[in-house]
Amino acid sequence: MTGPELLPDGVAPWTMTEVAAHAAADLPDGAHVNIGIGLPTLVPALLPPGREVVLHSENGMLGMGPPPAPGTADPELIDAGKNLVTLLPGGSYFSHAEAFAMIRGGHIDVSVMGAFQVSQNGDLANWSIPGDKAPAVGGAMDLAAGARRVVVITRHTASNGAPKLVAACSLPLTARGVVDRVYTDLATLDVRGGQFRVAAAAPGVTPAILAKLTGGEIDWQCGLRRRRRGSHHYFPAAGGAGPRPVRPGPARLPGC
Amino acid sequence: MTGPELLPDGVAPWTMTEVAAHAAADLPDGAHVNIGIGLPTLVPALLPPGREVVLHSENGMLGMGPPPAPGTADPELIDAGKNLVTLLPGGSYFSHAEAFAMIRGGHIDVSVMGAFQVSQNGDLANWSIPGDKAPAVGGAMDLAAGARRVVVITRHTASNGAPKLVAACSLPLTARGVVDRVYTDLATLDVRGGQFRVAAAAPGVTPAILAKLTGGEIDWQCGLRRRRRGSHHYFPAAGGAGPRPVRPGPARLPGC
Amino acid sequence: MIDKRVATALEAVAGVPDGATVLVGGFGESGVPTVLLEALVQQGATGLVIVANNAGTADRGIAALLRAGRVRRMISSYPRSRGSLWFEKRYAEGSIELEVVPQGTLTERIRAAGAGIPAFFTPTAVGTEMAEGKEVREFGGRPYLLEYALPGDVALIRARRADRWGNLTYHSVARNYAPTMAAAAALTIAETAEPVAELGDLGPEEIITPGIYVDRVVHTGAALAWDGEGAR
Amino acid sequence: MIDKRVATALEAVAGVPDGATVLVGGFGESGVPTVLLEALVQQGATGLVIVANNAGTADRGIAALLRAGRVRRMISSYPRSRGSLWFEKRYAEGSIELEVVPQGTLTERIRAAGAGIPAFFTPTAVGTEMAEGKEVREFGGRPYLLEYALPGDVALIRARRADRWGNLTYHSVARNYAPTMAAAAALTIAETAEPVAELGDLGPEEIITPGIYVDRVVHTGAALAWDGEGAR
Repeated sequence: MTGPELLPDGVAPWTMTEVAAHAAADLPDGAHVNIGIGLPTLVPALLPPGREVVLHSENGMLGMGPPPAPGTADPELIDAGKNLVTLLPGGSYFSHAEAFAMIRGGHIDVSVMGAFQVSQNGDLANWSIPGDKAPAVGGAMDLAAGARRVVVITRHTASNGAPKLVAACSLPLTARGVVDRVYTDLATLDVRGGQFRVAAAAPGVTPAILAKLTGGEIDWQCGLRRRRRGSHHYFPAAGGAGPRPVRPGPARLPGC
Repeated sequence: MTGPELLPDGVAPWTMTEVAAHAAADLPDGAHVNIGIGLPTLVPALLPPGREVVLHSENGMLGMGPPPAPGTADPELIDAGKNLVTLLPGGSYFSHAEAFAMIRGGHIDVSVMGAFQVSQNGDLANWSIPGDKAPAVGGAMDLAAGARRVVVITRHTASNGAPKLVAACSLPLTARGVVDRVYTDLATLDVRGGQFRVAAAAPGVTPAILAKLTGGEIDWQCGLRRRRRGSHHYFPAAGGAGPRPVRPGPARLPGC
Repeated sequence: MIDKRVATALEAVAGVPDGATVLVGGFGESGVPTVLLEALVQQGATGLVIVANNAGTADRGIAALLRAGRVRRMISSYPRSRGSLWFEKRYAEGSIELEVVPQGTLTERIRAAGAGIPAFFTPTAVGTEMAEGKEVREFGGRPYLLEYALPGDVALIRARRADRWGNLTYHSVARNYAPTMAAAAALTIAETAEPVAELGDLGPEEIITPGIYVDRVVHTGAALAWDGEGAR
Repeated sequence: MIDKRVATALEAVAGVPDGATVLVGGFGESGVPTVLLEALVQQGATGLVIVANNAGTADRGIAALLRAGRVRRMISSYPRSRGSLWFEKRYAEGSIELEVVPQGTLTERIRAAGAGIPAFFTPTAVGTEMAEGKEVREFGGRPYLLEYALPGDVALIRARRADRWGNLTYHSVARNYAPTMAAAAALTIAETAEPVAELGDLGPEEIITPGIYVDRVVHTGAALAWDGEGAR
């Protein structure tokens, strides 16, 4: 969580569970969603009741379920983070190549990822930091480039207080111009038009406070206007029973 | 069959069933083989007893079996020529895309095809003739380009007496430099070094007769030498239980 | 709740616009979504680009669309086959355009569209008249052609079974183009021969097309019948 | 008669030459052909190029090869993972080369090798340091990278069941890289968790990897055991 020593009195940052719940609330019914390693793994358990979201895992599975009850684990049945999981009725297995064809082919509605840095033009840095023992990239670049919508869950600042939402990333990029929304402990921000547009803010967070803790340009008014229209829901109930439109464009907010 | 009016006394051309039997005898045990439309369809029934060859069909099947017994047909279960077939134990179904990945990826050991023309450098023309109502190509170009070995079954000359084995094809090509062996009613010929090399000839066929009925260059001596070493078998028993060699080259005859 | 089932074939093809590129499953008459194609004739969309291995037989399948004058262009591997009378008629009278594509290149172009690959190199058709105007590049000393992804606005396919998530299984070689086309279209519609299954009835190792690729399923009960002479 | 069964893992890996490129199935510890990898250590081949998602855990799997000093180069997506101690040691001491590849690009390069596609364009990694030195081309206004097929001399994979033709089925996500790698190597060797089936016991809709892609199968009985803390 963003260090409280940096926060003025009266600011009550959200817990990371609350942040993950914001992301969970925004996943539309019927969406096919990939959940990244780290904070995103909090999301599935926080889906609102009745929300049917199909979880995708890079190692070849759709319909991924929660961790197994004690004593029932299948040791081969793991998620992309190598944790034991289960499969829900309706789930299916397929090859790694097919799992990534789904990703690259734009079939994943939402990719929920962690981040080291997100820039105001949507660049994402989440795979490499100085001091890594050896490079390792995994599926992050494929997900960031391929998912129809990329959202990030992160603490608003790094543990040393440095902004993670920045004008330009200094760390190696995962992909350029892909992040649609960032959920932090201080705010929910849409990345549009070269700005972070505030869609929601934690109690007590003011424009001045957010500006101080953010490296990139913030648009507060636009977000407020949208927020008054209500809720975290960022696109009209797509997926589910309704047919996808013919040649859907990327799922994005209408302009502010 | 090559028109008897063109043949001198004493020449006894093979029947097309005998020709297909030559091709069948040359298919190695354990080979994965694609059988083309037309004359090649005679081949499977003529395999020597005990020869286990796995038949591939472009529409998504390995282990294709003979036509169904009357009253047992599955109307969806057809071969690439749209004829009713069966599936043998060990057979499998897969998508069209996978069937052609097998072909293009060099997994088909032998493709047995018909031909309008074959040139002395192995060019194949078998998909388009003047006067076609509309173009149609099917899988011929993929098979010709992708199979590890391409063999052709054809009458030695066209119905008007024109050579089908030619110096250069005049009809639209299916692929360049791909044909390894041609089985005709007059001879079995390897296509190597820019020549048709006679591996076997029908009773009474002399060099002079063959030269007259063939448009391309013929090497008779090389073939005879090989023939004395015996048989139609053109490569040592590959496939079957034995492991494939690491990085196999194309399966070809040793030089004459 | 996810529920991709619709009640009728006409509902299933609702919204297919004029001018759409429609990928149609099937090889010969095996796996052709004939009921969806009949519904599309009824629905009325015209100026269509049809991508399919063949061009229909007699008055059935794609031939019904050709007969009704709804096809502007065919992209096909083997349009001229036994009984493709309406294709031959429309082609002869010059009322449809035709792009003939080698079968493996056709399937791979569709596969590429579904897999996010905009273009790839293939050895097929190098040195033939089908290579005319195409980019050639050598890899390892061998020439290859550059080919492009072929996406659809709509895919019409036939499956054996489905569930409400849109998971599909197939029957023998009737599978052919369906799984590849399902992934390559913005709107994928499947008709099924057997009634829709309960979620979980199709096992995780048994599902061939995961529901992520499928938008609408309709149980039509249609499967090929064989009268001893020809299909149906 | 076709019979791809061999009696022991050591027979199964016979003939793998020094310097071979070996595709190794598995993701984490799921689906790793540990018995074949142990046999390969025994067999003695060295100077190997190993293509795999990870780089082995503790002393198991690929880590056993790394420990024995048999690996010249790793091509991997995520070599540095929990417990990949031998990889980290060999990499730190500079005794192995490393090529890191985004996971989807790795799988697609292997798929391309099996499918006869020498090269393809992908959106993954555009604009990142992994794109350095790579050809970029725009399609439809979006930039893509050219990536090349990645074939193996040998593939080592683990399956659930096999028959004498080499047909394979898998267990849940232990399938991962195996079907793709099976098609991409000149010599494909599968170990199976369950005894070899009679021909026909694996149904035609059930087979995931057709035997055309497989050269040798050996029943090792190996499957992952779970002790409540970590795999095996």
